[in-house]
Amino acid sequence: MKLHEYQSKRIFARYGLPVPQGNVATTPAEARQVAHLLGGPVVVKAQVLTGGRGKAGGIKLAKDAEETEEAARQIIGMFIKGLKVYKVLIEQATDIAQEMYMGIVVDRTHRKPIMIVSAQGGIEIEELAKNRPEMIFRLPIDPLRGLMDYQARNLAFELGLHGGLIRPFTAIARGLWRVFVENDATLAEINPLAITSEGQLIALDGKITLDDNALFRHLELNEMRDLQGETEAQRQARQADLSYVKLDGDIGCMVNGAGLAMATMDLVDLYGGRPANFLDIGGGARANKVAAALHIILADSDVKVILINIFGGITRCDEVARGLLAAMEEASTPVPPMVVRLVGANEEQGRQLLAAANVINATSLIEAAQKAVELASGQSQMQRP
Amino acid sequence: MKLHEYQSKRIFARYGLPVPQGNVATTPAEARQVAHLLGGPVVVKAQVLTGGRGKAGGIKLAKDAEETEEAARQIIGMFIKGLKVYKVLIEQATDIAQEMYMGIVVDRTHRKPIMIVSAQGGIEIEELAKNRPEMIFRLPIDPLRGLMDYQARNLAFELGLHGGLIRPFTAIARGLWRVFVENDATLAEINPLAITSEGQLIALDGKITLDDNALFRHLELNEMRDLQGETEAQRQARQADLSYVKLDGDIGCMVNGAGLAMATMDLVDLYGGRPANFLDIGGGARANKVAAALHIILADSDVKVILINIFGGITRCDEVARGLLAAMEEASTPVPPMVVRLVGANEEQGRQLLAAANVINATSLIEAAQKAVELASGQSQMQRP
Amino acid sequence: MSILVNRETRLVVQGITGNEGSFHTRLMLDYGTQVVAGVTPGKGGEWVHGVPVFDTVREAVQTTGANTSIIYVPAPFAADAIMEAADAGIELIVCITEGIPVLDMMRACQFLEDTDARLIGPNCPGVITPGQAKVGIMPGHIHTPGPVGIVSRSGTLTYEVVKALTDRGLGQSTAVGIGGDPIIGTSFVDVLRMFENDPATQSIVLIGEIGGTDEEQAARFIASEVSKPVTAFIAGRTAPPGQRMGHAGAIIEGGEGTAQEKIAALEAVGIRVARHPAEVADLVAERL
Amino acid sequence: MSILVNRETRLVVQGITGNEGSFHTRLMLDYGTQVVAGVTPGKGGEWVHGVPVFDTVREAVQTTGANTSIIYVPAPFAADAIMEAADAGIELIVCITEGIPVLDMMRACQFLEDTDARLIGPNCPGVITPGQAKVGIMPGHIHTPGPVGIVSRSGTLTYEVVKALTDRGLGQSTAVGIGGDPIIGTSFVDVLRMFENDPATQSIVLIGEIGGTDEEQAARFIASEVSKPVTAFIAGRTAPPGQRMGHAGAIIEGGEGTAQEKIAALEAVGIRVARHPAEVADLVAERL
Repeated sequence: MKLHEYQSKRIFARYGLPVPQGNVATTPAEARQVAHLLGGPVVVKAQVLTGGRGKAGGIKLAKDAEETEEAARQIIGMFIKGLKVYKVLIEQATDIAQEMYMGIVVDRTHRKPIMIVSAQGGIEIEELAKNRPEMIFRLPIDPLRGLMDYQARNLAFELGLHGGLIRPFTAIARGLWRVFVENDATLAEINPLAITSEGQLIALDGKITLDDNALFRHLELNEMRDLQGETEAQRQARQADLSYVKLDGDIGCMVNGAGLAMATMDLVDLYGGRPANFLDIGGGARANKVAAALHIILADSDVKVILINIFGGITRCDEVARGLLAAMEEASTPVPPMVVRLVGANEEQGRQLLAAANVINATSLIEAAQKAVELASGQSQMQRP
Repeated sequence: MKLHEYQSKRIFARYGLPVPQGNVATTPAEARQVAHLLGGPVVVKAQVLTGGRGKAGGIKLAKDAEETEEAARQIIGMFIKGLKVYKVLIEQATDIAQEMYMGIVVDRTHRKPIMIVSAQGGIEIEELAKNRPEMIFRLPIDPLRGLMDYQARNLAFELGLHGGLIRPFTAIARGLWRVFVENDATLAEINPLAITSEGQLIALDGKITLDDNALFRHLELNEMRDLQGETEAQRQARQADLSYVKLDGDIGCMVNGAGLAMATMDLVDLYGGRPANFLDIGGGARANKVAAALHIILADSDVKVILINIFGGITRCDEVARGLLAAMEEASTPVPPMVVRLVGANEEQGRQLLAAANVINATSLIEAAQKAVELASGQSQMQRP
Repeated sequence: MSILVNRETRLVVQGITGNEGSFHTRLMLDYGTQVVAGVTPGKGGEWVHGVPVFDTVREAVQTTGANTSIIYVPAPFAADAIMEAADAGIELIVCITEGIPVLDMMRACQFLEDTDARLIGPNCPGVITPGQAKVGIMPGHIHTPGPVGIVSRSGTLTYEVVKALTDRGLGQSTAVGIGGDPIIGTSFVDVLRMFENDPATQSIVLIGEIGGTDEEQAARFIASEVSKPVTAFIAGRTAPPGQRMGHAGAIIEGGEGTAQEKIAALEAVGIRVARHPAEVADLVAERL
Repeated sequence: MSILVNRETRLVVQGITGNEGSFHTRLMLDYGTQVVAGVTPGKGGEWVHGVPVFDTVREAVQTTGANTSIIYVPAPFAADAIMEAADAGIELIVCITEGIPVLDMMRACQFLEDTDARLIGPNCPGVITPGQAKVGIMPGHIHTPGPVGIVSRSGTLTYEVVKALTDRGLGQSTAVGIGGDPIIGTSFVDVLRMFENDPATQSIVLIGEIGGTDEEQAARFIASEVSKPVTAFIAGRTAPPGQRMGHAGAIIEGGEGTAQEKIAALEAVGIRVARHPAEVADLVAERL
């Protein structure tokens, strides 16, 4: 779960990390009010879960409350990379002498959290890693022991910091580690970590991604979920515990298992079709979960053909069939052609249950994918007279 | 720094450990009030930093507010092992099915915290360790990694617990570990950890000793210090950063270094004298610290002779001499005979400074101890006509 | 021969009294796996399908000589179960549980570094050596003994490939599901090394997917250390960046971890990459 | 010969720019110790008594080849300094600092277990090999080279004994102050083993005090492993129970750690225990 900048900064502040004075607003009037209370020049920043806000015009400077209101008017409601802006963060403007980078990510290869710092910040760290790898320092952290003071201090010296910046840098590094570990983050990033013209360190932008699997022990964080940014399909998938990703094709897919689901999409693509979604019903799904999955696909107006691929095991084919039938019965719109491939546990019962229903059976994955693609292109042709 | 039972239990409660409902009172009237609010039978317990309260009559059962007031009247103001009782803790009485023990101490040999548990509690763990060592289970804890759930659970099974007691026991063990580590305790003990007749676990008595060296990072705990139980000499020693322990002899000792101070006391004893105190001025003491030390000794009416033993190094003999002179000058009572042995850094200057003062010089520790003992026995004889 | 599990495997099932644990214990016993013990704290003394249940792994190991553990413990407690198993002297730990917090897994892996235990998973179907032992949740009947070693990040996708191999008469030495999480105990490289050293394995199938760089590392390792033919399949060519595709580990981040990169890395060192699961069997057959 | 420190010792002083660090650097240089570097974070590039100061121990080691560290860092930061030294590859760490929290020290000692570093102290006077190197705060001039190895939990009490030995013409191979805290890096047994293996040491003096059971363990070790004559002194016969006698580690707890017990344990294995510091020299002389 990605947190907005303002949410990340609130967490930072709770751990003593220095962030600019500021507050969030959902209307231009609120924005004006916030700027008025802050006084002086401010930055108005679109709160949206994607990068590239600056380029898209989502970040504006304003010298007073008046200008802030105008900036907020322009930003609230705009779309950045397809995401609508509902909130802006208004913060006191900072006079920046240098922009650095500090982040903690999960290093999959070494199975450890790794702290990454650079004396150059404000840009995407992946870019920097590609173009100027010598500017980047990495510190693997023992997750059972945590970050030691001297390790954080050594990083400060690697960056060439000295004098009065050593202690605050070390404190920020330790604080960011606590943010990471105590909130079960998979990413905690300060970018840029700025040195102001007065020689103070401050977290000008922040990003936290929380581990969805650990939210059960951070119920207060769960409430930070951005429900406004969620589509109806995403909401339904989350509530039914389904893995669902909308894509831009027209063949709706439902598969058990993430790898098999991707392989199914790939095969659709291989035969010239375009998957409308990724949808993994997981292992051992019961009928009601299958029904919920089909409802999501049926509600997608882009879907012209549905492809169901089930390799039974813990998941029983008869349960899947029952779920499909239930959802078809409840469907308020016409059900598109459906290609069903059931194999494994209780596949016979499953097929029998579906015999009466209007579905196309396939015995192999290849056959299923081919049929689905054929149907989809047929459908397309039918619609183009 | 030892905490009272009621203080320890407040900390326990903060970490979710189950403790009886209760509150503390400093007068019988307050005790009545507390019992009234609690309702039902209560236990009234003297809050005093020593064991053996029960035997001394410092713990009483009371069936109502009336009896509680009477019990508090008897307990408040009584002395237990020389310590005056200022407060009582009034708690709801618990119906006990079994008394167990759980404690975390510092294992000096293995350099680790060690959790000790026993299915038999309510008695001194040292006693149990001597008499029934097979009843005791020890778990060394990695101080960088902490106590793992499974380790705590394994302890529960070692104790023969089962069913519904496993989870609460494990939670209490983890909680006690957090109490230990997050408060820098050197001892955190629940004794007894009772199983009630309803099958609940509850910490009936608790003891926490905090690491004095770590109080700088727990300022809120420092405020729990029992200043009422402190003597004037202890207060002065603490404020001057001196190590001072009152003993029952008549030869006041002042030494630099703890080991040498003990060796000096032992030598006094060897020659038939009795030290009035242990007093270590530490390394590199300046004149004002030495003066503070001498003030403490001079204020002790048991002291008939004073023995100063300084092995100069970081501690300079001239500084010591200056401190002694200053304190003697300010003394409001006659200064007892003083044997001074100064050796090492600036010993000549030190002796010269003391030349005018009425002190007896000694060149070796043996000579100093002998002279002090002789003088003390002479003094004694003089006082007995 | 085989790797990881075989007739000598003495299995303890952690979480045996749960629905999933009990169900799969039955299936593993049916397959012929030596399930010697179960563990559920507080249920010591009970029996599940004729298997004795203990309160702690330590007790199970001491009493039954268990050397391998399989974990069906719920996600919040699974990392602790892994550490308990390792501390009790278990040599091979197979963790089926899905949804374990990443931090818990990093801690468990750090803990394992000081022990002799190897972890497979989590979020994996387990390990099967056909005809000898099934330590997992895969459908046993689709497997058959033979010369092909399989290592995969996936579950049902692996079954699909196994079925294609078996249908073509190509049996398996051992099939290892290493799991779909970002933090897993055993990597492709670890298993490839075992297969390379296993006389029973003549051909290796590697089934990867988007996310991380494990496949790229496998490619480098194969180039320098593996003499046996390797056939690969990578799922997720059509996966968009920045989205988690079911598995917690299946996500293209910062432009890293695409199927295209992985396929390119594998093909660059001469590994043939199938375009779909069934083709894996064709490619394996060509070189056996 | 000698133990722990000698002419090859290349010392880095952690906390060199502090009052105590700077003062003792001067004295150690005067004694002839090779002080090659100092460390104070943020003061890299400065010089103290001709010794270059670095920001980190790592840098000091890389630049100067320091192999030993002495720590004068204030108590709240000392455990971190110990870990920094160990992580930088320092082999011998002598920690003078008094008042380090017990938990910090337990953590540092746990940390050291995974490294090759040995810690002496904390809360100790350090180590001196007369005529070769002084790594500590003891007055150098009372020492003289010779055959007696000294190990002690105390500071000034040790000087008292050393002076008595020197006054009697008995020089010292090495004198080691292991420190007065409850948690220390090196125990009596560790140092006794070194002295036993050191050809330059012909007689050993052990100076203990109340608290803990280190002396009892030393007695057992001496009985089975030490062939050289050992003379002991134990301070605190008159110390009351339950009171901390200056040193954090000098406390009789739960009836454990009394001087009487320690003396009895030592005498039981034939070790002669002096009644006062000067007598130590008499007893050593008798058996040399």
